[in-house]
Amino acid sequence: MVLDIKNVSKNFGGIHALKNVSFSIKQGEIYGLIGPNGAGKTTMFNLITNIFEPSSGDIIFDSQTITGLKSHKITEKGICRTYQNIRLFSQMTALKNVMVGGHSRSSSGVFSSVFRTKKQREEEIQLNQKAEDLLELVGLLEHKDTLAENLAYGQQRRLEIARAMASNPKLLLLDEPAAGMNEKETDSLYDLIKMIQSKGITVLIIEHDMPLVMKLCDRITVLNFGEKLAEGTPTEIQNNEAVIEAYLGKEEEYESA
Amino acid sequence: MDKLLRKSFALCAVLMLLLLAACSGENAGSEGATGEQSGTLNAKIGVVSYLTGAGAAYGEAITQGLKLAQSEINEQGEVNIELVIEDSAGEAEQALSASQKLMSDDNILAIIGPTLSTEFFAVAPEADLNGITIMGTSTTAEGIPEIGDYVFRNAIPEALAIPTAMEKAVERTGAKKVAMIYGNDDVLTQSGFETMKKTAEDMGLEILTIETFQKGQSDYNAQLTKIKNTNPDLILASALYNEGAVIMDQARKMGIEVPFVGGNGFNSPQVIEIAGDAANGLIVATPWFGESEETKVVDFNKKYEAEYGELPDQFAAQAYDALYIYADALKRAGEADRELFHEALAATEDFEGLLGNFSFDEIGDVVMDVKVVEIKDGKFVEFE
Amino acid sequence: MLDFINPYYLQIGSFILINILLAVSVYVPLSSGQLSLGSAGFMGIGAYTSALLTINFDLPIFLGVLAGACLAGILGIIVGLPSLRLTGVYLAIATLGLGEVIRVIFVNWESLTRGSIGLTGVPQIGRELLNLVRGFGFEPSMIGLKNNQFVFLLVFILLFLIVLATIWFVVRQQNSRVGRSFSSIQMDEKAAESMGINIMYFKVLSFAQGAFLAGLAGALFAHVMGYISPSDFSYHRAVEILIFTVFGGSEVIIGSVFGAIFLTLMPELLRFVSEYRYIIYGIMLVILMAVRPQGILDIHLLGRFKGIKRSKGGMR
Amino acid sequence: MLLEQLINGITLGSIYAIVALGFTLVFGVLGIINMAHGEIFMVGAFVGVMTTGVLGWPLWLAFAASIVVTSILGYLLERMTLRPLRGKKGVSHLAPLISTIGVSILLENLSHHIFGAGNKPFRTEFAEISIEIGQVTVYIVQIVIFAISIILMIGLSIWLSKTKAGKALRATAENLETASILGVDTKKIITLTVIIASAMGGIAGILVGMAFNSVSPQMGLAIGLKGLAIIILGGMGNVKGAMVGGLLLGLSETFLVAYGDSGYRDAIAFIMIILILLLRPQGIFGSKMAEGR
Repeated sequence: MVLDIKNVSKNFGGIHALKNVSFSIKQGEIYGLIGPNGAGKTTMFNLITNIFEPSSGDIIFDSQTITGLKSHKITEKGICRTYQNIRLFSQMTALKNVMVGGHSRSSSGVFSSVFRTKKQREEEIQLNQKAEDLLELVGLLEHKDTLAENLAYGQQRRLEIARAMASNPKLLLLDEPAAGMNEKETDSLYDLIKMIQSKGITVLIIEHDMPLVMKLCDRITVLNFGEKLAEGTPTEIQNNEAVIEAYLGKEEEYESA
Repeated sequence: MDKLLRKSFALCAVLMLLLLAACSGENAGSEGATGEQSGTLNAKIGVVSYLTGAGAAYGEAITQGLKLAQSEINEQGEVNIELVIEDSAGEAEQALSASQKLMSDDNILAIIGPTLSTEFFAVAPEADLNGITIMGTSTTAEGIPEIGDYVFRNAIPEALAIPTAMEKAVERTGAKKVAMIYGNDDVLTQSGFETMKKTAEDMGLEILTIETFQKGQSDYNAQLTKIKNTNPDLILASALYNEGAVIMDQARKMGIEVPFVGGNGFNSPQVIEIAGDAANGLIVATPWFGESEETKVVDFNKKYEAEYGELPDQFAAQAYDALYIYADALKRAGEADRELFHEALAATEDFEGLLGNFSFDEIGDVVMDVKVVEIKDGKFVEFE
Repeated sequence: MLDFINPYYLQIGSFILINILLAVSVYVPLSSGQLSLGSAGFMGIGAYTSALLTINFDLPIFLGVLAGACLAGILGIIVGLPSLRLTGVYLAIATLGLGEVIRVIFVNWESLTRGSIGLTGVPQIGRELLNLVRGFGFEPSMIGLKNNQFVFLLVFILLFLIVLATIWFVVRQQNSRVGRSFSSIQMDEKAAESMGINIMYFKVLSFAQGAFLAGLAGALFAHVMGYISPSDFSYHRAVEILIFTVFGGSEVIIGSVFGAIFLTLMPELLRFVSEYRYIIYGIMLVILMAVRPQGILDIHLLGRFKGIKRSKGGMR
Repeated sequence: MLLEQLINGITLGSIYAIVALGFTLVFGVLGIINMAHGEIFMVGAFVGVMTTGVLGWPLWLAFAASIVVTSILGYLLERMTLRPLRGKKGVSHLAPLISTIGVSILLENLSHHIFGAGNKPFRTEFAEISIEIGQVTVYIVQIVIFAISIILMIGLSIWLSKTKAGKALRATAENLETASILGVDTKKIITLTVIIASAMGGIAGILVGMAFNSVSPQMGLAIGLKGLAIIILGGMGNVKGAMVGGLLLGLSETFLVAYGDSGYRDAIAFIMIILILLLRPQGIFGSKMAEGR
């Protein structure tokens, strides 16, 4: 198991955002997290990366408890994420964004930076190379010197993935990567995620685009009102009574979202 | 990236040089006509004054006093003085730059100013080092003439004014217990306070309490309530007139009726303006008593008012006298030479000025009699 | 030619250089998104520390200056650590408060600081340097300079070298992993943290560097002026320093340099400006924020200046 | 002495509280610290001096004039310095802070030029009326100040919670976007907020003039900084907090002078905020975590 979520709950001032949720993700799989708005999906991401601490329960990564670890330490351990509402460093170039992503895999400090030690120079060259490789992977190499804020929407989403990849994650968390993408972009996103999987990286994805989720994911957990509704393969989920009920009548909302 | 930086830096350096060159331009035009011609002694005196900013009123009074003296002196014809006036904006750095500008002009014979003691402390050592005589006309803080040989003042130091006022006040009121209040974030009032405290101890007065206040404060009730409860015979207040007047007003409202003894900074007609009847009972020692009926004072008042449309205050009067003292020394020196001038000035003795009989002591501090005045029925009168 | 070495110009030049240091001391924390209004306080710590050490213990000036800057830096760490829980305006207000508290302490700790009377007779760098070279048998007249020309020239050159070294340091740092971390924190703190950046460390680092630089500038100020008093380190000073940076351009270091040079020279050159200086400052801040919040110089303008395509966030 | 000092402390504290209410209102709605609030207060005081002293107007008219002038200032502040920054892309949250610092410098120095640097007396008959309670002299002005501060606090609370405009204001404070979707005219509400806050500054200005008989261009900075300290102390955007914080600061300053060292009087405010920021960043009454806005 790469990630074990054990009986995790989260309260915000009396409101239960998550209630006793458990699931585990195996090495190398693409795992989906779906559910209506407000079901607690993004909260789950925030708990895993410890932007909030869970009210109860444990999160175990690589057989180590990471609950309560500082966010940046969690990144060092090998979990990196993207955001639902894109959080790039908007005034930096695409290349620099990705280089910042490589922060936890580099080490030069003030002294070596100012005096440009040999080690520092080599590290910079390596980091630069790695960033360019990743930009190429997501198809943005030609835009490497463009400021992030000047990129198109779909490009920004892909840049965010490249930035997260720069931290050499074992587990990549993607929060609605296909939101706002057209069909063609969604297709190339599918290819990208599959390619990431092929590099041995485990992926946990929140997504509202059901066809994409069903096509992409190996297994899925459905959340509803902070509780786990169902877990299983895409086929199992599609045929699950409770899930269908939760989604029925809300269909329209999803189409428009 | 470094290239960009280097270019930008070069650009800035060029910009700086250009601007500096521009400064030099304005200087080049003003060659001084130093030297003797047809019997008159020509000299350029540098003035550093507080002309812009919060305390610009002081600097204005000073330069007005100087200019009035200048025109009179030049009219008499024996010496011809040119004033080169620089602004310090009340800031030590600007005062230092301005005086540096004056000192590097070889035609400048001596300097008057700067206005504030804080500025003077920064400027005077530099002037002393360069062998240029400098005199403060409004710098009353402790330790000014001690800075060096070339440093003088004609402003009455608090060490001279305060004890005189205190002695007379105690003599008349028979006070034994005093309370003290002073502004502790201002160089003048703090140095005044130190003098007051020392004098009170020397005179064997019992100090009941010592209170402080800070600039910009408008509520003194807490301090005054405390003072009121100690029941003093006399309140020693080292405050500038601005705050001092408000303190008196609040004290009287509270029912504190004892007299106040203040330092030189407390001495201004503004006190009556601000505090009204509450100002009655303020005792200060001053070199300048504007209500005096002596002819020279009345004449000066008249001339000053005709020229500037307002009555002179002590700063104007002291500056006026200062230029006369300089002119007198210049006459005795016989030549606009920095060294000769310095010697002549140091030897000033029994000079009869607007403010009375004036001499320098061995370190360049003031020797003169001071008057003690009090506010009675809304007017400054001589203290009896 | 040697007349050009005029103490007046050199004096102004020295103040410009000190102001550049101060502007950079605001710029560095700002580059990681932290607005410090306490620079006057840190400046005061540097000035008083160095002045007191050199006056009372005859410490050589350069050790005093170093001690002053370090103490300010250490205070920066002490203040910076807890202040990290504060972001944005809270930090600004807390540092503003700190600056005021420091000034009040200078005023009240009379046995040490002589209160508002201030410290006179602070050893001056120029004169000490002159004595030093005289010790080697060198006289300024040997190269055709007057004593005070020589003194001011030395001070200017020394300050120039310090400023150059500082800028070199900041620029190098900026174009590295450390600098990237600063600017990523400035742009999006949460995202920066999830990229594995230790926010706490880098924020304290930039805050303390700012404090150190302000302390350094303060210590140098003391030894150039020869006299310091608490009123030199008031709220108005902090605002003035802030304006250097904000006016010149808060996104590029050269903006601080430009702001400090321009705004120090302006009142010297134009007397009427001096009269209305603060009114102009006030109007300028309002207009700048509305029209050009990044200040006069920014990366785009610099790029156009030099014909360099805006291909780099390098100066950021 | 204790009783007298208590009265002094409450008077001072009430004035602080009124100033802080202005700060807290603007912060509550806009999430902005209005650094120019102290100077608006100072202008209000000068309007009082000019109308009563120079023009000889009665006190109530002076109050009205001061409120009008400071309201206009508030409107201009919102229109010229705050609105251009709102919703503009790439403007950091520090921009309004710096911009209002600009306004504060401008107003302070403009007053220098217009009114001169010195203290101006504020003479009204009303300020002379006092009553004796035992040994203690109490001025009517002191009671009025306390009463006005309480009335303002209660009035503001009721207005915020009960009236339609108040509710719209709170909705705006909650979330600008949502409020505008719900049909609240946020522009109008924000302008109204800044105007009300400024007018309260004007009222405080006149009260200070009456109570202490001293008005100077520098008083804006001195009291403004205290007001700032108070809202951090009481909790940003919290009406009750501003009131309690103001009284607390007024009393502690007075008692420090009475029983301690008056030299550190100006430092208490800031020592207090530094402590509160470290121990309880949301302030005494605040509930939200101190997130940067």
